[in-house]
Amino acid sequence: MIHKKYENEEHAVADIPNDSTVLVGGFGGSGLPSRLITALKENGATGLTIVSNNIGAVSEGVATLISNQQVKKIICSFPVGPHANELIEYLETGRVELELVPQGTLAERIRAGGAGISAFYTPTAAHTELGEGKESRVFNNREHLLEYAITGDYALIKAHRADRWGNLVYRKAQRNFNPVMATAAQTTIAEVDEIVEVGDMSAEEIISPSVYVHRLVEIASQEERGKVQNG
Amino acid sequence: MIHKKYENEEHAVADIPNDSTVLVGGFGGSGLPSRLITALKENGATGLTIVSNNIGAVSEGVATLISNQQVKKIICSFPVGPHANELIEYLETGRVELELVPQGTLAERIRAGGAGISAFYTPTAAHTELGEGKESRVFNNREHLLEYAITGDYALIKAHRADRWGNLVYRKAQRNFNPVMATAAQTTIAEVDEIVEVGDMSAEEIISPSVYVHRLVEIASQEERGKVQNG
Amino acid sequence: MVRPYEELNGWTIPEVAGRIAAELEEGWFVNLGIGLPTLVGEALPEGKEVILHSENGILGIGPRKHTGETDSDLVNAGKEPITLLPGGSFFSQSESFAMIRGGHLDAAVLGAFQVSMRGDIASWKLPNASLGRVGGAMDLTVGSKRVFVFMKHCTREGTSKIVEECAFPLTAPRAVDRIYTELAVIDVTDGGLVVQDLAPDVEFEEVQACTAAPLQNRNVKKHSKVSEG
Amino acid sequence: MVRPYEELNGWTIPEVAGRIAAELEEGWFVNLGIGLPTLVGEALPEGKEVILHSENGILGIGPRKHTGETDSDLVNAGKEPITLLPGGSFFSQSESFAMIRGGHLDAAVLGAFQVSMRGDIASWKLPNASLGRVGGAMDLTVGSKRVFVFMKHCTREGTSKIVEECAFPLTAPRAVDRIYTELAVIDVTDGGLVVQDLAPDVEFEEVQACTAAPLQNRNVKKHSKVSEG
Repeated sequence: MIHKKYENEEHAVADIPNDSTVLVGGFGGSGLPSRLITALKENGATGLTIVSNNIGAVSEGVATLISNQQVKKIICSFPVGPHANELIEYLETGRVELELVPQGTLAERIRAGGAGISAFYTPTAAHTELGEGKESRVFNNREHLLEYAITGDYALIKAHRADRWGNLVYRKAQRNFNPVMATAAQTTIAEVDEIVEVGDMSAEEIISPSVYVHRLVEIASQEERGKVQNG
Repeated sequence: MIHKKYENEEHAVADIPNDSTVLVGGFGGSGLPSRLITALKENGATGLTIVSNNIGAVSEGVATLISNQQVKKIICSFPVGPHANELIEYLETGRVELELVPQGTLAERIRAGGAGISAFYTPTAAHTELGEGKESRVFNNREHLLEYAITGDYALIKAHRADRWGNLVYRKAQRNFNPVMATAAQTTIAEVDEIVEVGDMSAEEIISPSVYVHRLVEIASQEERGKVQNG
Repeated sequence: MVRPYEELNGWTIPEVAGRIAAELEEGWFVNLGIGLPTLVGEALPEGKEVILHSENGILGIGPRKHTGETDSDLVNAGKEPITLLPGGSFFSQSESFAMIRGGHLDAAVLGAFQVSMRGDIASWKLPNASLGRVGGAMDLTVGSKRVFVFMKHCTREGTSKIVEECAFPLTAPRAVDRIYTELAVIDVTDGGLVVQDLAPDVEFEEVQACTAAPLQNRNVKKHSKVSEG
Repeated sequence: MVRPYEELNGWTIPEVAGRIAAELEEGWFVNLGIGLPTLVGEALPEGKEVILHSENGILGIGPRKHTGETDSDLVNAGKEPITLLPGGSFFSQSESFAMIRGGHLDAAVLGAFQVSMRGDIASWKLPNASLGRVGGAMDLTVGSKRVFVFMKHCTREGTSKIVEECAFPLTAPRAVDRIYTELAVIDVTDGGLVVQDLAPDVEFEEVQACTAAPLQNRNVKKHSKVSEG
């Protein structure tokens, strides 16, 4: 029988080693796998390369890993927010490296990583500072940049509901980077509100098919357990 | 008010001119927009370039346009079936040109066309007859081919249900090439079983967002009308 | 007499937002950038079907929520709580930017630090800043069928944001179609910047005086208190 | 005495299908090609969770439907009516091949015209045919973590389908990991073709005699009526 559920988030991230590349979903606080991030902080792995769109928008986000000096490199589109102060300091002292990528190129590079496309040409960022030094080529009279796939050793994502096989559905705009990151990591770990029986989700409504999801952490059952222990 | 519904399939395809590139959805008979194809046959436009995965699998498919001598070029992955005899004859006499593309590359080229990606590198078909003459490049010690985006002047697709804005949902494996072709044409025309009120579809279950769909033809209402006329 | 920028009373910001909202056409799919452009959504006339797109994977966003319970999974690109209209849909970030880059949006209304006379736009990084925030700006400027900039005509210091050449890092070259400021509506054409409309009580010469690029006065429909009264 | 191909009684085709089904591991995501490989799906033990993928955008296909009402929107890559297991899902063709090419499938079981000693596979076009039918074969051979070929050992004319060099147009070079025929299970290794198992009552020399590429007899667990009885 297929079992992807882990007892808790600490177990689910326990094997993430130093120097891993970790894709972290979410757009601001929406769809942010905050328990998995906290567990990764407790795991303590260092030298991490983090791929995540917003850095610093919320306190429980990737900023916490930067503060904890676990991060070597950030790949993102929007590295500013109330909680990015340390990032700015670390960037200036060279403690953290930043690769700034336009949001659509970031999403597309991750998609390419998941889809077996090694590189692609996009018009975005041509003739800009972010295109400097990149290989370029003209298609349809328009300059394009060659952009390379991004893959992760791990993806930490957030979804609303899962089944035992690992199928996922999301709540509203919680989807954002989560489904695409799910496709692009060796090991995708999803933090979900609840795990339902296989067959309880409609085949038409599944957003991340089971093939992309390797580990599940259920928030509801832990809260349930917490209540029992506290009760 | 947004109105995308056309009275019938003949009106919906009436402006397709000679020498158009037309993307046609479906996988065999599943998700095949057979009424739109019939209407395109009656429209009579010639010199068409047809992009469609299966040619000849079913009688009401693209084969009918070939028989009717409307087709100049076929781009497909699987050009064989009980109804492809004329295609074979026309190919041999040079009346029709065939570009054979691996199915995944075909889907990805169409996706690229819809997504503003002008070209991409894929390992599929490297070192094969279908890769001959194509530009190639090594990524991760593996040869890749440069493949170009495909776009259409029109896409003829089939879906299960639409709303007035053009949002679409599909039935089961009817999806196949339909959602991706919807993204890649100047004008996407969807043949649907029924049109429901805006808001009747869940925002989470919509597969082709309204932005991709320009014209709708409803089968149910025509059958209803047919019944009234016949009754 | 040509008055300096700080003495000019142009349109109010809500008036500009309303003007843009009025010019977005029924059935258009439109992305509104963070900041001033967000106001355009609030200014859309009731019942006008302009479908708003948000980078984080939403089509059909409704008015921002001012009161009541907020939903952290229903926010716009600025992470502000919003509502979803009937007919709205959710999709992933890769689909959202496929939509943008693939040319499916009829217009993007964006803020900017600078716009050049050729339509170059600089909107993601201040010069010498250690960090830029590019977000979706480069994709939107490159992919949208029309790019409208909604910005104040000058900085707080009175420096023109419309320039001959952008001094700030570019978001995209030759991307902007039209500029909306509190003083004027200006089209970027092959022949240069053309003022299409002026705010009431503002003279063309006054707008030119506070604009660091040559303007043309073609097709100006002049408003004045007299003609309006 | 070395008997010719037509006199060899190897496994039956359902036996080979069962063998492959047994070797697919619990939890694997597997694509089954058109033709013989489809039989592997029917041979999966009840309750064993091997999740089957179909190119047209399905995960979790169940047994083919032999009776009752068919649904034209629920067909496999061979356009045969199928069923969907609880937990199954539908997706578009671009997603389906992103899954294949992206290396997410644990195995593909495919038919072939020829397989070479280096694992080259030819399966989409007969030599000098005016039309090939490539379908998803090239993507599957390039993208799947493991490629298993399920084919008859020789053609009807008795010509070996296992060869030193493929004479037919390639589907992909160096793609095949294991070959299942009615006579043997053969691994493609860096050191050449290695027979891992032989059908009962078939000698290694007999298999070699009807195979147009050198085989190695390493790790052969010999079956015979005697040892089985």
